[in-house]
Amino acid sequence: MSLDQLNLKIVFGGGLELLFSNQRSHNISIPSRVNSKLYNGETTTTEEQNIKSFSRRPGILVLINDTDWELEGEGDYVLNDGDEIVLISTLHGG
Amino acid sequence: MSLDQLNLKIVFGGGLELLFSNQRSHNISIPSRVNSKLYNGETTTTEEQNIKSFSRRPGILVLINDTDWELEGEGDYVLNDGDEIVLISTLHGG
Amino acid sequence: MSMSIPLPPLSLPEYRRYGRQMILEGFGLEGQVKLRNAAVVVVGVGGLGCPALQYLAAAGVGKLGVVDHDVVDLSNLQRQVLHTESRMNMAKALSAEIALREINSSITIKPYVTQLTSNNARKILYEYDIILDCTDNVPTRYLLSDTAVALGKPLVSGAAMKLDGQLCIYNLEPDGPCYRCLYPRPPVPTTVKTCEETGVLGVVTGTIGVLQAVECIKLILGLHGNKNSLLVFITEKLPNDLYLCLDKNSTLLIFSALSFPPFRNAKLRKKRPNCPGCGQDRLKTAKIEETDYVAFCGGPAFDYEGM
Amino acid sequence: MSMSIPLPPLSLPEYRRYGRQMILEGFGLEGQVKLRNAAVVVVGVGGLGCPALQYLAAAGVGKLGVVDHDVVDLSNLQRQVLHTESRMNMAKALSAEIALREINSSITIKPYVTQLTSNNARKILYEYDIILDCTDNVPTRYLLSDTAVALGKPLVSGAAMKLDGQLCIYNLEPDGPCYRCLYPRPPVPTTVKTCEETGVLGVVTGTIGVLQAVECIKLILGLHGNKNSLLVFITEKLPNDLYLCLDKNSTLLIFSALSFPPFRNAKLRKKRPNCPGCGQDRLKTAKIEETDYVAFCGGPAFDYEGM
Ligand SMILES: [Zn+2]
Ligand SMILES: [Zn+2]
Repeated sequence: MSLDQLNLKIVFGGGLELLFSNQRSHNISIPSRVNSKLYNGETTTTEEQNIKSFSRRPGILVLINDTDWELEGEGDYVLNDGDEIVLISTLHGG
Repeated sequence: MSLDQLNLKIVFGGGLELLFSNQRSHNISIPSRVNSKLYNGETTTTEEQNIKSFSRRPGILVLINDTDWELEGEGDYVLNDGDEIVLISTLHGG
Repeated sequence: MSMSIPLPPLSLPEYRRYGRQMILEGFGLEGQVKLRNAAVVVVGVGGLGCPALQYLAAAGVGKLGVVDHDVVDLSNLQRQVLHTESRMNMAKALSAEIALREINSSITIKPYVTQLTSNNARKILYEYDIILDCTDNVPTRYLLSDTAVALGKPLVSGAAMKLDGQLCIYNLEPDGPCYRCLYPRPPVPTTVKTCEETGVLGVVTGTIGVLQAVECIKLILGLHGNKNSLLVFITEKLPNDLYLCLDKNSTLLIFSALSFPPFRNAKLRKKRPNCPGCGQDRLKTAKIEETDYVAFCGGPAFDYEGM
Repeated sequence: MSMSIPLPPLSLPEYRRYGRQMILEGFGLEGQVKLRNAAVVVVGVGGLGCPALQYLAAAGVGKLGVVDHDVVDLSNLQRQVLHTESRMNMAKALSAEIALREINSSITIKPYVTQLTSNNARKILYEYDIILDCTDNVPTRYLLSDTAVALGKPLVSGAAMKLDGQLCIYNLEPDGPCYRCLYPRPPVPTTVKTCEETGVLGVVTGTIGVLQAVECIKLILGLHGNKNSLLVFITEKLPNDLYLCLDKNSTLLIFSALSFPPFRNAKLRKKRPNCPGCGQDRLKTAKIEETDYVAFCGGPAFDYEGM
């Protein structure tokens, strides 16, 4: 783990994983800056772009370390090394 | 959190909690020494005594951070601050 | 469910039938009477509703409403365990009624062979204490949430698809979110798939349906943060996990049959003050009745084939 | 469950009945044929066995063995959802047979109205691929583990008491532990309580029983680490969670209805090389038949009132 990289785990669920070759769990590294936020203004990775795009879709929940990101300040949340970000689509079936 | 204390969480389950006023979860602090082990030779707290006594009873599993303590070296495991130790009795009913 | 009514004694057969749960610490006669006095309505008698109803009836919930307009089809039997081969083409609500009476003839079962709509939702749901959302489509989920808020009742909502399941209690006192707090806008219709299109494993709906019954029974017994009931249970020495419930956020249980670990709990936001469902300016009942939930969710393509 | 047999086509009604699961990615005709060719025996038709059997029958497992010597009692109906008021005093194995045939008349159901003993265990269990331990007493749990090891079959073991449940697969290839690896010595008899003494909530046995069916179906479909089956599923693009199963330790699922979070997964040790159950010097079949499991567990006080 280098100090200028943030290692994150991105998990897709509730059907979203279908858009990622059916792979639920992705480990990524992004360049760390002072106060890296979930949206840091400039898009550096495909994954970050995905989070941005999906979090604005209706019917999608974003969880940061198993907590609704609305409790964490949404886009203002400052990322920590090792954070797990889950994007999950609400299910409607029964 | 002081540096010379280890904070541990002890959880009892599967019926063992009945022996502790039906309280499943206990937060305790024990004096930290270099290489504190689960069994450190001298008994310092009631909780430590309980772990010792229960772990030797048949039908009891000891989990350290959700891992069977046999995988962690049993009594040789070196305790870390924040560890969670679960003592759970196997259930037989259905 | 009121605490002030003196407890009527149970009959001897009731003591025998419910003995295994009545001897649980903190349950006792009082817990059984709470179940007997409780009225629960289950909307949708498909993959989720069947196991939920089965366990609520077995436990002795006194009155069960059963809402479904659909009939039993051969393709349902893979997961809808209350229905049988000989009851194919019978209304699901009536098929369920027969099955539940065989398990427990001492409770009241009220079938509604009708589709829940914005016009009948309040009339059907008002006489129940707890609502179980066991449906399979987006418009009904919004309708159930709005009506649960209007009636001030908790909504135990389950959902399943393929190998995944989700479980959440909406509108839980004092500040739990409603469905609209989480999902202010409905999903784009083209992204919504039904279980008929994508498939679902029966054990997945079974797991979530039984867990809906778990949560419903906890609500009836007062193990979800109701202070009055909580005090009762403390005196009877239930495990201290109870205390944790008091100021807990609402949670979403996520089950994925093949993942490790298969269960995940997420902490959810509290009510949104400006939520159109449960905030200050919330929909009045009249508004609910004026709402076309199908159109709100983007069109008529909605298939209520009871899961 | 062999991979080399050419797949016979399903009948049209079977396609209709199982369509919702057959369209799942990686399931298909091959998955359904695996279920149809599988033989599963459920020992104990009580609180755990009932929901497990229900979902295995609904999913189309081709042959189900149902072992229980007990009869249906009123006190069972609070959680044993296959039995009915009209079938009280009937043998549970026969009551279950009736209920399962109503759900799915196209599968083979083989009831055994007998207590599993060290003398008949091998004879009864050898013709099945997977064994479900849905019993309620310590001696039968040791007997089932030793017999599963002798026959080389996985044992999906559930247990429940009060508000707690546990689920574990023993003797899972290649190096999963057996029951004796975890519990070399039986508990002191005075510390063993039955569900009759301590009580149990029906939804807790229901949750664990359904999850036993989940694990059983995963085993049949080859989602638990069998390399040959795994390859098949990779080509059919099942989620990558599968890969995680390959070198995973055995796990114990712990469910506590009132705890938060209610589910906990613990990683377990591998087989013990010197385990008297599954190690080098393990019990031979002859030894199992000579063993008095009741005495081994400390005495005759054992009540097989099928949970
Ligand atoms: Zn709201
Ligand atoms: Zn062993």
